Amino acid sequence: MHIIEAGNVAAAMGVKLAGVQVVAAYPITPQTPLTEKLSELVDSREMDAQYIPVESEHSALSVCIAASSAGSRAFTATSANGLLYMNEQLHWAAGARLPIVMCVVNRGIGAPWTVWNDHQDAMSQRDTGWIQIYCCDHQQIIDTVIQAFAIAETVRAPVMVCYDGYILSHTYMPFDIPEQADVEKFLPAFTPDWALNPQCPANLNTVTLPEPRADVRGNTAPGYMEIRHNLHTDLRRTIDVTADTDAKFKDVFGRGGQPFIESYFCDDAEQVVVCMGSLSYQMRDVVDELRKEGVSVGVCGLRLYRPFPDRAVAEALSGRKNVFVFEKALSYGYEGPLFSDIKAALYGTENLPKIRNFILGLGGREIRTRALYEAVKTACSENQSKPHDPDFIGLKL
Amino acid sequence: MRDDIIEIRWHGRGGQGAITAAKIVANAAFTSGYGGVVMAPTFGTERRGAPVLTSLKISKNKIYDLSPITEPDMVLVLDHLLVEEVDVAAGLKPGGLIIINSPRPPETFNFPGMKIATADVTTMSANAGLPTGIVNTGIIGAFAKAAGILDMDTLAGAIEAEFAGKNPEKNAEAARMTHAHTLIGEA
Amino acid sequence: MNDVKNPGNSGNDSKKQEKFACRTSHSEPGPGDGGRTGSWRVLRPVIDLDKCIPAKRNKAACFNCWLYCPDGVITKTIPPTIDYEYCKGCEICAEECPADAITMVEETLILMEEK
Amino acid sequence: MATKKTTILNLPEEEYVHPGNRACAGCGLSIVYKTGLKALGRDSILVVPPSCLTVLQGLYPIAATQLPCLNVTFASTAAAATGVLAAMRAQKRPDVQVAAWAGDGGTSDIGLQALSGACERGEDFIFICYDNEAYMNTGVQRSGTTPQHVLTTTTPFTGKHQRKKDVPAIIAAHGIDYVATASAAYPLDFYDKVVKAKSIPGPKYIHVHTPCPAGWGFSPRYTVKIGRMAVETGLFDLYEREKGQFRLTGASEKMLDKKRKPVADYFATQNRFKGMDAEKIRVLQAEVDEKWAAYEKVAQGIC
Repeated sequence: MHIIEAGNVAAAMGVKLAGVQVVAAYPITPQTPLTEKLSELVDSREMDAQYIPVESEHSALSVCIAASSAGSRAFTATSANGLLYMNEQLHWAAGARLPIVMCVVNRGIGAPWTVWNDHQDAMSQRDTGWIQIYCCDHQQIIDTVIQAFAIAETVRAPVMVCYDGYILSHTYMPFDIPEQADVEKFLPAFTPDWALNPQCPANLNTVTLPEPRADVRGNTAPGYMEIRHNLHTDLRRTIDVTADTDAKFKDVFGRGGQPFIESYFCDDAEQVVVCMGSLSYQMRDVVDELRKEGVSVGVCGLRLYRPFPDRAVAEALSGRKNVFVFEKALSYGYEGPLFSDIKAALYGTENLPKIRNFILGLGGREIRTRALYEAVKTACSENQSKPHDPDFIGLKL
Repeated sequence: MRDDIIEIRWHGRGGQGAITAAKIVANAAFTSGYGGVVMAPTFGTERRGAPVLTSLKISKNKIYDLSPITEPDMVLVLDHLLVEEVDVAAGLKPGGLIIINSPRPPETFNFPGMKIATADVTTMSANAGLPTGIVNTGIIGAFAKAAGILDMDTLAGAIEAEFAGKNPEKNAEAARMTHAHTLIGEA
Repeated sequence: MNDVKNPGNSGNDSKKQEKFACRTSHSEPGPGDGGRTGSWRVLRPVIDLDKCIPAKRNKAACFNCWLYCPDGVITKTIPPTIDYEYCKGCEICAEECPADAITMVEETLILMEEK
Repeated sequence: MATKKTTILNLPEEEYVHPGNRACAGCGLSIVYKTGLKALGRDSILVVPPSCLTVLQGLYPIAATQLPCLNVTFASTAAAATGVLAAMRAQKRPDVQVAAWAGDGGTSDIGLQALSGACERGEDFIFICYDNEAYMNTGVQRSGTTPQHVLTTTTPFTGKHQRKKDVPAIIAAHGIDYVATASAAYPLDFYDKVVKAKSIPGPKYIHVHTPCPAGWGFSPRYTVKIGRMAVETGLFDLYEREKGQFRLTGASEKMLDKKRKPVADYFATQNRFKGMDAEKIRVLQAEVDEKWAAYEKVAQGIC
């Protein structure tokens, strides 16, 4: 059934359909309407879940960590400084291998305060061991929330479902709500392989030595470094799991097919623009316009940011004449974080493209399609590589 | 950048229900075959009574550009006093339509090169039995008449669906009464 | 428009996934996590059964040593016994015994006697 | 109260903590922990932030505790307990007892916000704070509950200038139904309080005084003796606040009719009080006397 609602409502409907048992959240703009919708669903008993109105984001994720450790499907959501306040718990959730799902409604970070969108919040948390998937519209939000639990529970790692604050969270557009029965077919009930249980006592996440150590039966248990290596290798394998999950989702719901990169007019494109989130859809209008003018350009919308689908990225970009990476985040003192990843993925490939980095939309700076058009058109005609020092779009110095 | 998108800007005051009105029109557009519908309130803090904007874009095709409207095809003004306070015609395309809730006839407004429509939504809505000051459903009748994109019956259905359990008939009636009493000026 | 391939990273994209292993870091209960902590001891508590109240009366009584032993190495039996494998030699039992039945003896003396 | 007091003879024999763990010899926490687990029983889940208990409980992959336990980050204890409770409700397992065990730093300092939140929400769990009056696990740094004038590694020469934070009073101000204090020197009193807490719905808070030989500077032999002296001098009092009703319990209740020992005697037993002088002792003695004068009025019904 199609409805027209805000992106935050799409996320909440996904959470309800996924059969989440424990929700804990703390309000923060622009995530708040999602929190309100979930409390409304629980309070009206449309959703059979425990809703915990915690006193901080740190506690929100703590509740999810504990609930997940005790074998329940858990969800939280936040934005910006709320996500940063969770930082310690982000690492903890991933280290404890808990399949928690969190919506990150992307917003710029203070100081100074901003409530508007960019990607600095989630991208600055890329090394926490969480899987990060970015959404371009409401259909992707609801679908990705459901898929996120399937991925998380397969690989035993938490997932952030990221979508642009206001631009998606507060904008209304039509989307299809999947049938509950279909969701249950796609996502079976959560059966953890280990959960806190008095019948089978264990002490979770205790101090772990640098070296492996024998357990009570004399078998060797991993040391800290092996545990970290396991997390890494499992996240590398998550790239394939994401593709499998997408394929399975497409079988049931008929949507999907491009789990890592959503491409638009790329097959013959000499120039490819890379971006994430709603920007990659907005860029499609630019591509249409430039194609009309005979410019050979396409757009790659990156959906999976961590683990980084480097092979898919390299395949999509090597051999192009120009690659332009547009992003709403900065690794201060260097460049856009996505730009670094793209360059690293291309290392060692043949036919290296010329490459440029564009920073835009920080703290909600309006991104006009006309300005994108001008930037891409100019970059195509300049046809030069600028592997260092990003350009800023819309900067008013 | 695309010419297949009809852009409608709504001017109201915080708490007046402009978002709900835009959402009703969005729903009616979607059921009428406009597959691309995007409605975006002003991003950021909203305070009751202060002037607010809502953007509605409709198209037969999927809409990818979610940025706010700068060059609307038409604007709706829920409170004619806003005309003194806000440049409601800002960016309006030449020959664009301005629909105003006002007891005054269109010719009393001075927007050179624009098409003006007015309706006394406040009175019509009260006559339909709605509490004083509720104009966000009535104005949809004026939109139906003046814009001519969506028919009144589809819009009335969307109103009733939105207000299920909360006076759906009176709200739809306010729109129908306003529809019958909308004045359209010469362009 | 779905023109860019989305290859996985395993190199064999279509192959069925091997199941992921359980990665929860769980410790199972067992004695001696800290090793044979009896070796921490400098003085060994020795119970004089002629003074020990439950031993003397041959019935359940007193058991202060059992109650206060931080390491749970004294039994609530008649007479109480001490697990020297793990007793850390804190002396609380000796201090809290109302009958002064527990004396602390130099481990080195005991070792010499045993030799 | 009509509830029958537990005696040594009927205190359950079964131990839930394995020997050979890493606690220091003469650890006050160890006495409290093994007794508390007897009271909680098998059908419990524990939540523990970093503290000496983390070390006592063992290093991966061996656990000294025979109950399921979730180790959590320092600031998150009460929120994590909330999460376990939520999961138990979701899984229709309401009989599982959830208990958090945190040190004084993890309770009075970094853990206070989450604890306050859980108390305000009315979470049905027991929070046990074992108070060894400094950050012992990191090597004796001052905490919110370190008493005034105590020498720690972060108050090395002139001692802590501020008073001990009254955490039970802060928690009681949330209006929860059960707040109690206890001491490692009186394990049976503590046992009965945990058992009572299990029967009361909502949040329960028990604050236990646990002498620490290494951190306080005394021989391990005297852990119980020093804990007892803290009570007998009237410095640390055993009480319960049940549905807002305050009453002294056990040894502290008996102190109402007895002459209290001078606080100076207690200070003399521990190196951490080396910074005391006659004037400081006089002021602290006066404070204790004043506090007890108020207790006596309450006991006599004069409020």
